[in-house]
Formats: sequence, C-alpha cells, structure tokens
Amino acid sequence: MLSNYLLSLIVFTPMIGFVLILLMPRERVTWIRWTAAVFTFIPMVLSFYLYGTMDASSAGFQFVEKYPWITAFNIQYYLGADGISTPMIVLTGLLSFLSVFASWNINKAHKAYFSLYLLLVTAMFGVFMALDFFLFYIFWELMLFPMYFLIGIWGGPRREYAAIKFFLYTLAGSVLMLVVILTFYFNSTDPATGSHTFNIVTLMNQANQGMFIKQFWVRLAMYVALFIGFAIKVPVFPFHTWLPDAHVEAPTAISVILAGVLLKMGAYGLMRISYPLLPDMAAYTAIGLAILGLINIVYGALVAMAQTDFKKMIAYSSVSHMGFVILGLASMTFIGFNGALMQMFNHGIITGMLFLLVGVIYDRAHHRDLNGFGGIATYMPVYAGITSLAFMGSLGLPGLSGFIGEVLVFLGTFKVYPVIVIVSATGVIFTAGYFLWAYQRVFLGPPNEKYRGIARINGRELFTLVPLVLIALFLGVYPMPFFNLVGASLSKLLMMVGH
Amino acid sequence: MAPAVTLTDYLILSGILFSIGVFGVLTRKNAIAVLMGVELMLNAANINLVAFSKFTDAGVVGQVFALFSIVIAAAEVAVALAIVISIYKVTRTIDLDKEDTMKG
Amino acid sequence: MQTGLTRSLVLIAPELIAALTALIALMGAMLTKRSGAKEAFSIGIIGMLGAAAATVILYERLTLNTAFHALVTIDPFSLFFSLIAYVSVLYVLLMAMDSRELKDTQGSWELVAILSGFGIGMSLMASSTNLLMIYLSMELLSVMSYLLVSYTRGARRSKEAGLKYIIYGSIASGFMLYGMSLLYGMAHSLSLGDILIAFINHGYPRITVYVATLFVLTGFGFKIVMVPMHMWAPDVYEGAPTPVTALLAVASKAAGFAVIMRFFYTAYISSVSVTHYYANVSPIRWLLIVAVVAAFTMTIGNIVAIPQNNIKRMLAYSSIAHAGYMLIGLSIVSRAAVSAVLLYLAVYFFMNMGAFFIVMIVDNSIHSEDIDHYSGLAQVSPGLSAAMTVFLFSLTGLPPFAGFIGKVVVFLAAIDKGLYWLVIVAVVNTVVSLYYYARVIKKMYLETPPEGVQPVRVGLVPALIIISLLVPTILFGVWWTPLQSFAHFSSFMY
Amino acid sequence: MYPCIEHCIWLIPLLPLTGAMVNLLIGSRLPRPVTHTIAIGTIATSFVLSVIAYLHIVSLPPGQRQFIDTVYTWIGLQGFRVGLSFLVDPLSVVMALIVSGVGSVIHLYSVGYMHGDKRYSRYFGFLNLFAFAMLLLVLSNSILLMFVGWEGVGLCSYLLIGFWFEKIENAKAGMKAFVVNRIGDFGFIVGFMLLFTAVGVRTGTWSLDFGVIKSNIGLVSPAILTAVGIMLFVGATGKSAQIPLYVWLPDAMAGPTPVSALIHAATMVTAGVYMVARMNFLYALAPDALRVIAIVGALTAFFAATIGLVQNDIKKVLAYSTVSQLGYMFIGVGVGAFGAGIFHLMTHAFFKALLFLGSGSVIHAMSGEQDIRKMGGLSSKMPITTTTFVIASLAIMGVPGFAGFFSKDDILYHAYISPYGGTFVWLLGVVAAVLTAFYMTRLVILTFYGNPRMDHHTAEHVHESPKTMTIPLIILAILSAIGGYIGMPAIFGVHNVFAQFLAPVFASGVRLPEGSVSLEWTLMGVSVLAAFSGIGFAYYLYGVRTELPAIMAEKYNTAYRWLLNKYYVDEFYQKYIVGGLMGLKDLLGVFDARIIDGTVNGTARLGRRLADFEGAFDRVVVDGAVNAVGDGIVSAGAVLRKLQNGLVQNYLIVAVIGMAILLSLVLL
Repeated sequence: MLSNYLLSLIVFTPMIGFVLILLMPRERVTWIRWTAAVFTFIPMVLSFYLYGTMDASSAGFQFVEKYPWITAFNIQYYLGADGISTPMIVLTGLLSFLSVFASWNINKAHKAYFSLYLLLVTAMFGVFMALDFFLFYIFWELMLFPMYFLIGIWGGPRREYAAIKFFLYTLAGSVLMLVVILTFYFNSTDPATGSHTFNIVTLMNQANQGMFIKQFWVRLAMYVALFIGFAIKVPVFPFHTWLPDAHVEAPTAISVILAGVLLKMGAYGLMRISYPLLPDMAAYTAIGLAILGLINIVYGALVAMAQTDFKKMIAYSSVSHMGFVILGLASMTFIGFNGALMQMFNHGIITGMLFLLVGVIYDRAHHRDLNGFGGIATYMPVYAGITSLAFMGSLGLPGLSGFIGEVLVFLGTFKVYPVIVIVSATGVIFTAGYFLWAYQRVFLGPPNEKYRGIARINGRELFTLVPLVLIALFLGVYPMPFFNLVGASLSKLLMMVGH
Repeated sequence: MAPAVTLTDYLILSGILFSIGVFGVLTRKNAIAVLMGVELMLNAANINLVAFSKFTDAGVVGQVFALFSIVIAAAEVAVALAIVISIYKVTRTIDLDKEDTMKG
Repeated sequence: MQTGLTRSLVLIAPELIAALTALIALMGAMLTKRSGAKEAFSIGIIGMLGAAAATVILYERLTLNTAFHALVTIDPFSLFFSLIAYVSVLYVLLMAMDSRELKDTQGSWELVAILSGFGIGMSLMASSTNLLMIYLSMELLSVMSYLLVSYTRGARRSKEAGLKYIIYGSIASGFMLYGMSLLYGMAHSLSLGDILIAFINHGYPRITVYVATLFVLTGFGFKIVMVPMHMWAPDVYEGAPTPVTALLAVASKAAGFAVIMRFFYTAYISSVSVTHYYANVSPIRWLLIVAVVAAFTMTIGNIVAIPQNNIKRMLAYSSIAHAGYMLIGLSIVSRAAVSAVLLYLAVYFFMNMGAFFIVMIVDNSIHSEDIDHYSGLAQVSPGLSAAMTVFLFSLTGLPPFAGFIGKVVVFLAAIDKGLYWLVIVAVVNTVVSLYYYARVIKKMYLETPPEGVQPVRVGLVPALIIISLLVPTILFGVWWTPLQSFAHFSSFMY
Repeated sequence: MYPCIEHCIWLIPLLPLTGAMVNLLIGSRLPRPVTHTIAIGTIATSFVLSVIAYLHIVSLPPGQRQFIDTVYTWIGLQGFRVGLSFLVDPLSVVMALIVSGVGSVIHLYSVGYMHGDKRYSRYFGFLNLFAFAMLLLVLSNSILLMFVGWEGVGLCSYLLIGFWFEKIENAKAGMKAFVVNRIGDFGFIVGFMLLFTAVGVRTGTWSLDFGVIKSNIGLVSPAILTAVGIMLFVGATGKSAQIPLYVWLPDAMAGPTPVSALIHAATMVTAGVYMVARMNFLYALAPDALRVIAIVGALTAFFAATIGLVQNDIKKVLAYSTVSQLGYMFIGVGVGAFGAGIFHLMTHAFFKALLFLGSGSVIHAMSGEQDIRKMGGLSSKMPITTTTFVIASLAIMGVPGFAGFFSKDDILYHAYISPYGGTFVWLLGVVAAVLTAFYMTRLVILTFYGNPRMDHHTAEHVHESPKTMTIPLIILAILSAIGGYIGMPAIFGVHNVFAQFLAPVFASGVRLPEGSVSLEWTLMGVSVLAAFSGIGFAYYLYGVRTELPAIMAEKYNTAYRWLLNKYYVDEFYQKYIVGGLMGLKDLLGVFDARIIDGTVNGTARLGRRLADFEGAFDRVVVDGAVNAVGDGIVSAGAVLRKLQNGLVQNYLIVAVIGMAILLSLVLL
C-alpha cells in the first residue's frame, strides 16, 4: 500500500537521483539534467497524490511512518503530514521540479550542481515531514551545505561572500535551536517508555497538559532561542540581512528555492514547534511578534523601493511579504492563521515566479540594473505581460492569490492589534509604489535601442512560469481547496495556543 | 647534638629546589641550562617521595618511585640532548630564543 | 586455574604483542641494511593488527581485571583506549609508508619500534591505576613522541618542534611528578583507590590538595592540549611530520583523556551505586575549574585558528578547540559524560585522522601546507576534495556527519546536569569554527586553480585508507547506535 | 417577469471577462473584425442581460425588488464566509445599465477611434476587462467582492492610461493614477476592516455582506461608524478624484480618449459615489461623515471648476469639469440625497461621455491636436460632432430641459434643505454651476466657432468622423437631451420615477425634510440664472470682445497663473510627499546596508575580514558600522597570535600564570 511509505518515498526519491547522478560520467550533461528532472518530478506527483488522498477533515498527522532509529536516546524516524505541512510539501515538490528547468542553462559542473540540488530537495521535504525533533534538526542542517555550494559555486560575482554569510547566519540560528531541542529532550517523558523523547507529537501533548518546563525564564529563553533560529530563516527584521545577498548572488533556480521554500521553513517552524511546544510564551510574546511583522512589512517595502537591482528589490519584497505571515501568526486568530498559511503558499508561488522572471531577463541582458532597461515591453510583450501579472499578484491585487492571504491576515489581526494593522496597511501603498516604479523603469517608456532584437521568452521558460501563473489565478478566484485542506489542523493549532 | 631533621624541613627543601628549577627553566636561554632546571624539579619531587616514605607509614613505594623517576629522567635527558645536538648541527646555536621559526 | 603472573600476562597480551613487534623491529634495525622499509612496515602493521585483535578478544571475554598487584586495571575503559592506541598506530604506519617527509629518514625499522612503544605507552596509560604506573607509561609515551616529532633528518622545523616539545613536556611531567609526590604524601599510597579512600576518611588542607591536583592536572593537560598548557601544540604540530602530527592530535590526546578520566573517576569520585551515580569526594571544586578551562580551551582554539594560513597549524588549533569540547564531558560526573567523551574520541579519530591523511597526500604532491595552495583543488581532484569536505564539515559538527553526533552526546550529558552556559559557549564556538573550516572548502571549491596544476595522485592503498575513514564518518552520522553502545559499555570502570 | 435571470446574473460580468481573456491571449492572432466583434458582442450581451434584469426587477412589487445570486463560496472559513454572490436591486441594476450601456457605446466608438493601432486587440481586451471589473463592483453583494472590482477597475485604468507606454509621460501618468488610488484604497481597507471587526465583535457574526452588515449596523457605536464612514470616503476620494486625491485624474487624460470617456468620466470615477450610496444605511447613522462628504464634494466642485476656467487642453478642461461634477455627486450623496447623487451620476455619464467622445472626434480630426487655442471654426466641417457636443454642453451647464438640469437642480435643492448641507454647500454648488457654464461655453466657442486658428495643413485634414464614431455620439446626445425626464421633480406635477425606483434601496437611509414648493421653485430659478449668467459672461468674453481674455490674464496675472498651474498642488505633492518618501526610502536603504547589516551581522563582518585576508573583497569593507562580534573575535585572534611568538619559555610562562589564575579561582 503506497500510503504506508508515501512520505519516505517523497523524501528519498531525490536521494536516489543524487546517487545516480554521482555515478554518471560528468560529460553526460543531458543525462544528468533529465535525471534531475525525473527525480524531482516523481516526488512532485507523489506530493500531489498526498494532497489528493489525505483526509482534510482530521487535524491529526497522516501517512505517519514511525520506526525506532537511535534507541539509546529514543530517537525515532518519524514522518507525518497534516494540513499545515501538506501545502508546504506540495509547494516544495512543485518548485523543486520547475527549478530544474530554470537550472537548464547552468554552464559549469553540472554533475555537482544537480547532485547537490537533489540533496537539497531531500532535505527540504524532510524538514516539512519530520515529526521527531532530532530528525527535524538533521534535515534542517542538511540544507545548509548544499545551499552553501549552490550559491558559492554557481552564484554571481560576490557569491563567496553571500554563501558564507548565509551559511554562518543560518548555522548561528540553528545551533541555538539545538540547545533548545536538547533542553526539551530532558524535560520530556515518553508516556510509553517513561524515558526522554524527541517525539514532537509527544512534546506537544505534554505542553498541552502544561506539565512542562517550570521556570518562566527558561521557557522564555527557549522560546527566544527557537524564535531567533526561525526568524533568521523567515527572515524577520533585523535578522534579514543575509537574504538580499544570498538571493542576489544565487543562480535563478536557487533564488526560487530560497524564496519559495526555505523562507517558509522559518514560519513553518513557528507553527509546528514554537507555538505548540511553548504556547504560553507564544501568547506572551505575540505582541512583539506583531510589531516585528509590522516592521517587516513597511520597512521591507521601503527598502525594496530603494533598490536599483531587480533581484534585490524582489528579495526585499520577500521580507515585506513574509511580514504578513508573521503578523498573521501573531494574531492568534483562526482567520489570521489561515491568512498566514495562505500567504506562505502564495509567496512561494508568486515570488518564485518573480525570480524566474528576473532570471529570464538576466540571461539575456546579463545585468539586473532597474535603470538599465526601458521599453522592454515593446520587444518582449509576453514576458512583460507575465511580469505585470506577477507584480500585480505580489502587490496583492484582488483576483490573484496574494490578495486573499493579505486581506485575511489583516481581517484576522485587526481585532487584536488594530493600530499595528492600520500602520501595516500603508504597506499596500509602498508595495504598489516600488513594483509599479520598477515596472515602469524596465518595461515602459521609449524602447531602449540596446535591446532591439532581444530574444523573446522561450518555451522552456514559459513551461516554468505558466503553472505558477495558473495556480496564482486559480487560488485567487477559488481558494477553497486550500482552506479546506488546512482548516482542521489550524483550528487544532489554535486550540493548542489556547484560543 | 643537632636537632633532628623533620619531614617539614625536607618538604621546604624540596619546595625551594622546585622553585629554583622552575625559575631556571623560565629564565635561562641556554637549552642545556633549561634541562638542568628540569632536573632540579624532578629531584625536588624525588626528595618528597623519599621523605614521605621515610617519615610516614607509606612504605617503600615512594623510594621505588624515586628510583624509577631518576631512570626516566636520565632517558629523557638523553633524548633531549640528542635533539639539542642535532639542532646545533643545523643552526650552530642552542639558544632557545633563536628557536622561533614557527609562531603565530 | 591460572597463577597470578600468567593471569596478568594474559591481561596485557596486547602490550606484549606490541613489545614483541618493537623488539623484532629493533633487531631488524640492527641486522638489516637501511633498505628494508617494506619489511619493517609490514612487520609493524602485522604487529599492530595482532595487538588490536588481542585487545578485541580481551574486550569480548573480559572476566578478570586488575593485574600486577593492581598496578594496572584491565577493564572495558582501558581496552577501549588500547584499541584506539593500536589502531591509530596502525593508521600512522600506513600514512608513514607514503609520507614524503618520512621517506628519507634514519630508517623505518626504528620508526616501527618507536611507534610500537608509543602504542604500549598509551594503552598502559589507560589501564594504570597507580601513580607510579601512570608516570611510567606517560613518560614512555612522551619520550616516544619526542623522538617521533624530531624524526625527520635535517628538517630544521622538525628539530625545533622536537626541542620545544621535549622541554615543555619534561617540565610538565616535572610538575606532575611533584604533584604526585604530594598526593603520595597525603594518601600514603600510590594506588588511586587508596587515594579515594583517603579522601573519604581524612580531611586534607584544601590548598595542598588543590596544588597537588593542579600540578597533576598540568601533566595531563599538557597531553590533551588544555588551556593554558596548549601553546606548544601549534608549533609542534606544524613542525612534526604529518603522520606524527596525526598521532599526536588523535592518539596522544586520547591517552591524555584516558588517564585524566581514570585519575579523577578513581581517585576523586566515588561510584556510589551500581547505577553509577557518582559523588565528588575530593575537598575541592575541581569540576568548576575544568568547566572554565573547557570554555577557554575551545574558545581560544577556535579564535586563533581563524587567521592561520598553514593547514596543519590550523588543524592544530582546531584540535585544541576539540579538546575543549571534550573537556565539557569532564566538567560533569556521570557515566553518560564518560561515554560521551569516549564516543567523541572515537569519532574524532576518524575525522581528524582523515583530515591529516589528506593533508599529507596533498603535501606529498604539491609540497605545501599553505591553505592558499588548496585553491581549486576540487577541480583537479574532486574525489579527494569531497572527502576533505566531509571531514572538515564533520569537524565543524554539521549533520549528517559523525562530528555532529560527538558534539550532541557531549551536550546532552552537559545539559542533563544543567550546564547550560557551557553548552551555549560551545555551540557559539561551533559557528565560529565553521568559519575557518569553510575557508578551506571555499578555497577548494569556490576558487579556480592556478595554471598547470597537476591532479593529486592518490594510490589505491591511500584511497582505501581514506574510504575506511570516510565511511564511518558518514555512517556514524546517521546511525551511531553501535558506536553508542560500544562507548557506553566502555565507559565502565572498575 | 424573467425569473431565470435570477440565476444567471453572474453572466453579466463573466461575458466581458471571457471577451477580455480571448482578446488578451490570442487576440493578436485574430483578425481585427473578429477582435472587436468579440469585445462589443460580449459587452452588448451584458447590456441586454442587464436590461432583462431591470425588467425583472421592475416586474417585482416595490417591496421585494431585490435578489441575490450566489455562484459559489469564495472564501469560507468557519465563522466567516464571503460568497461570490451578486446583489441585484434598483441601485445596482441602474449602475449595471449605465456601465454596460455606455460601455457598449464606447466600445463601438473605439472601433473607429483605435483603427490602425498596433495593439488593437490588447486595447479591446483591457476595455472588456474593465467592463468586467466595473460590473463586478456594482453587482457584488459584499464589500470584499466590491473591493475586488474596485481594485480591478484601478488596474484597468492603469493599463489603459499607460496604453501608449512608449511615451514615458503616459506610463508615469498611469503609475500616478494607480498609486494615488492605492492611497485611497488604504483608507478603504482600514474602513472595512474596522466595520468588519466592529460588527463582528458586537454581534459575533463575522461578515462583509451588505445584508448582514445592514441588519447589524444598529449595534455599532456611532463614533466607530463615523470613523468607518470617513475612511471609506477616503477610498472614494481616491477613486472618484476628490480633494485631496484628485490629482491623478487630469493626468489620466494621457490615455486614449474613449478610455477617458468610459473610465475617467462615465463609470469608474463614479464608483466612489456608488459606494457611498450603497453604504447609505451606514452613513444614515454617521451624520458627521455625511457632512464631511458634502463639504469635500462642494469644495472639489468649486476648485476644479475654477481650474477649468483657464485650461487650454480640451481634454484637461473636460477632466477638471469631471472632477467638479463628481463633486456635485458627492454633494448629493453627502447631504443624504442618495437618489439625487445617483441621478446626476447617470446623466453625467451620458453627457460627459458624449463630451469626451466629441473631443475625441475633434482630436481625431485635428490629427492629434488638443490645444483649443489652435482650433476654432470646426462647426462647419464637422456638423454632427458640433451638434452633439453642444447638446452635451447645454446638459452639463444645466440649461433647463436638458438632462443635467434636472439632476444638478435636484442636488442643489437637497443641499439647501438638508441638515447635512446648508447654505454654504449650496452656495459653492451654485458658484460652481456658474463657472461650469462659463468654461463650457468658452470651450465650445473656442473649439467650434470663430475663425480657424490651426495651420492650414491640419485644416485640410479636418473632416467628420466615420459612422462608428458618430453613431455613438448621436445615441449619447439623445440620452443627454432627454435622459433627465425620468427624474423630473414632483413640482412639475409628475412622479419622480427615478427617485421612486431607487427609494427602496435608500429606505433605511436618511430622512430629509420636505421643502416648500415655492422654495424649490426659487432655488431652481437661481440655478437657471447661474447657468445663463455663466453662459452670457463667457459669450461676451470669447464671442464678442475676444481681445478681453488676454488683457484680463495680464491684469490678474497672479490669479491667472495660479489657476493655470492648478494651484501648484501637483508641485506641492511632488516636492513634499513624494520627495519625502523618496528621501525616507533612500535613508532606510542605507540604514539597512550599513547599520543593520553591520550590527546584527557580526559573523558576516568576520566573513568580510576573512575575505580581506585573501584580499578578495576589499571593496566590501563596510564603513564604521558597529560590528562588535566580528571585530572582537578577529582582534582577539590577532592578540593571541602575538602571544604565540614561537618562544617555548613564553609558552611556559603563560602556562604558569594560567595555573596561578586557576589556583586563585578556587582559593578566593
């Protein structure tokens, strides 16, 4: 029965591809590419199957796989999916598959690139499925060094700096998490065996029964440490400065993965770990979280406006958009949670689209200076059209999926933090400002002679873009499939945090 | 008749001897001299061992230990001198302040 | 029914085998011409294999412990270290076989003999439960190390290293000896067990106990490269031939930990019950001292490693840092802590040995230990660079590599005793350490090789050796239950 | 009458959408006839459906003239659901008629106007898309869905203003329009969030459906309602170009003229008025908000009219007149006479669309010339255009008998008697009426009469426009002429059909006092007088003493310049608001690169330092930002390195000192 080991299949299929590519002669570029394509395609299909077959009405974890792993420390190989992780898994599957085609014109060391890429994919899937804290951490860290190489070897001019910065930043965050994990371990008791446990579900139950770490300040310290670990990934101001460098220097596909999947892990971590395991602290610090979300939204938008590098602008727009997620999570309301999760998904889709689009123009013009173009719409109408659509989606135009996430976050949070929401709402102005300004500078105005006869967008690029466009449109018009999927789990989460 | 020598006297002696050894080790620049300082330290310890075994009910193991340590010290110095000589062959000096090609 | 002597001889069978090897080697040195490198090494390898095998057999069927009137105690703990001793000597022999530095030395027979002696010394250090025995075995180890460090002919670096090492070492042992004499004076005995009883029964002036402990600790700390007795290490590690550096970094450090744990856990801590609840009976708060020292050791090691340009020197500082991580396990008393340190040492053996091995191979081919000369290595010899990357990441402590597990178990032990601050210092240090390890990786992968660089030639045997180190480094990263149980059982001291 | 319509209202917006999809996706490959046939066909069908809906509504008894057509649940969370559902009642059906009707006419007109444009299909695609969004806006059953249309029309306006984006000014105008609208939307969003929350907290029902809010509105405290009302109105000022956010509309004339006619005159800009009327049940409980609206509307009406006096670009004049007329509408809804406001909205849709189309035909004939100083004497060459244009002008001036007369009079009357209006508002309205009459007369005379002032090269090309353009003119001319009679006030002894038709929608709305018949007559007289005085004065200046205007411009130079430069409002905004924002974002940009990156990111500083060791990133050395961690570590490393000076005895000393410290650690 497939569903008994579906998740393992999703996680480790890319691993198989990884091994196969390692075995291939390095000059067989086509083989390598297509292997990567196939071994990301399979998990994508499986993730769709997961979405299709999972019972959205139940809030519990499904497709659970649980085997003892390191008995000495009661560490388990424990995978499971619920309404919160499934959208992320689907997103990962989709983006990782499409990004393979965005990597088509990688021009050196294909073997290394695609093998590391597949390793990264495995790690990402793992993070969203792991229900054992130790396993979670392993996957979490496993993302680091493939990413380090992917940015560092195939990145832009300042890649070395960006790569090490990303590496150090994220590691700094995660080692703090490690300490917290171990602390949880020693404060936990597995009802079955009575020994300590890394089992997240057990920890959740324990936290629910309130029989957890007694001292207030310890809980607070743990929460803060965890939060920093996740905040760096999100990224939350002021831990965001790795992001512009990493995004700008990374190759297109990796930027997509970074923005589309990795940023989500921070917020996912908050929902999966911080909130259920330290509910009182989550409530206690919610206001601070909300303020950080506000800063992200407005500050990110303004800084994005200041950028002249196309990619950097989008990077900062990510900061701004993830602010909505943070705000929604801080609201502790059902509507807000739905909005936050929706926003996570949308941001993956839309920002992924944006980075792909930047890649398209960069491959042709070999620069990303917003002021260096002009009138591109005359030469590349289709490209201009898709870009405008992506921009509109990103600035939250109703009818596209971005709007629903943002408006739900606002509606859900307003009740709790009216002032913060009102101030954040100014973000919609600035966002429109920088997107339209950028659009005007790049696409409108008198056509720039330099780019006469620039190649139109080709089939492969369209192939990577169109699915995302369709999803953004569909979810904008009919988001119910998403809400039906996540509803139960979110209300459970809400119960855990005591609202 | 002179007053009997007590354990304390031996300990004080060994303490002084040890200190002198440490001082020499830290200050002398000549490798040989430094090795002599080491000898003083070891002998101070030996005095302790012997004195303890003589004045307490600790049995003879202390004296055995002392004998062993004397032998060991001899071996150590042999090796040390060998190295010093081979260095002297290369650099024509046994001044420790000259031995600083590796640092940082 | 065996008599006491044969019983003891059985218990030290591995050492006997090693000693036999040494004797054969010496005879070989006397009888044969200088040429017989091959034979010498094969003898040595066989001998070490034999010793290791004997150790394993003893470990398997261990019925009886103390030997030679309780001078030595053969228990899982000691056998664990004997195993490490012989295996690392074995690996060093393998390294020495194709080490450029050791090619034109005074001859391989002596080398084999010295290394065997080193093995004996280390394994005895782990098993001695008597101050005299500790001193003797430690001196044996030290003298052999002095010889090894200055073993290359003519190379000034090596001589200078040897001189520094022997001066520093002999002074350290001087302190230790003095401390031992004081302990002897207080406890009226050289046996660690008696010292424990003495501690329990009489009160001693804290100052005396403290000075004695500190002096003894100086001798041990010198071996495990513990701040403030760490400063010899970088120079010596840099100067010594790479295989010897590996030996010092792995085996000699392990020996130091063996003796230090044996000393404290037998003389200063009473195992109250079979569940191994430990109580610190010594009148001084030495645990705190060790904790502070641990913090300093790892921090200084990491910080000073950052600006290094010579990779051996960098690894030397990193090994100081690792000593710091392991000291965490010593700053708490629990069986978990002991097994954690053992596990860490085992893991450390694989990854560090591997790193040094690759450094040596690269050095053989490009005649340089300068990190800058690693530029673009990945493009000319990808396999080697990949292996190096794994070892370095493992040293950093990144999952899914064994180094991470080593850290985790140590941290677990520490957090279990509420030693949060030290763990936080440690994890922060981990981040700092990523810094210089990643620098080598960056050189290898992110930079382009200078023109006309030849790929590093790796023979079949070295390749196999690397793999034999690589596989555990990865395997124990994802499934370390066997290692865990091994370390746990070995943490058992009589 | 046609109950089936109750279940296919969704077709009304959907049809233009499909048209848009077809034209935008494959339109470039279709032959042009197909393209515009699709476009016109879809919008026309929507019009027919709207008519059917209207007939159906009429057939129902006045009490129950309302039905809701829910297609599916759009957003459905437990306790909060927004359906994709359409509300059909007299108000929305009237709006639907106007939008689809005027829309179809203008689609038709575009065929002639846009022929030979290289992005023909895209133009019709956008036009259809606009029609969809606007119909969605007027038909939606919840504020959120309404907001979808609200933003949608904004998008289309952006796209169509910048339709000829090769000219950077057009692109900029489009962006200005969108961003200014977004500022309004900010208010709108805050408004409906506040309403949503207030109602939800009070009643426990979380909804944005008009029905639900209407039934629970009573429970919300008036203060909050006032706030909501004002915030929503902020949104309206953006969309409907009221003070202070009107600045985008004149620039929006950069778009093709039919677009100006449809979007920036007839339909989109009236969305704000519609919204206020739709929320009448809320404003009924928020009188202060109403007063604000009335005052703002009056001021806008007046100021825009004054600017209109001296503009020389034909479309600019019309643009400011639009702003001014929208001001009237807001006076109407502001004083609580929602019916009057909507009435004027409708008539204005007719005559202003006509004016724009006429001007389009003129510009078309003048081969792109828009400056009225270079026109004149066109009446002979283009009779139909002239006639229709004059009719429209009379309508807007409020000459008795024409559509504008009734609606404007209706508004002014209510402004006078309503407790929310009063003399001030009324007076401003009247003055604005005078000014309107003046500048429209000026426009007509300068454009169509007097001596031709264009160079003869242009003059030769002047010709009447093709059928596709004139027919719409005629249709609209008829409507502008007679359209007003459906709203004749009762004093003419007839039923005010329009008011009565809309009455049920505003039933819960404001109760206005009944003025006496004599008062009503007097006020009507005053406005008539106003209209004719304006006409007369303008005729005197531009028809008889044509030299006077220049002289006066000299005489009252300052005033003239202020008017010509629109009171320098744009400059003000540019300098202080936009400039300030730009400064802020640059500041933050630097702040982020230097301070945050420097401070928080000590390890990254390390990265740079390490890089420095290799001399790779000397550029990257960031200036004196705080960077404690990184520097600390590095310098510590340096210091300790110095200690490691290769002398074994130093090492020993260090060790001894270290031991001494350790010793003291326990002894102390």
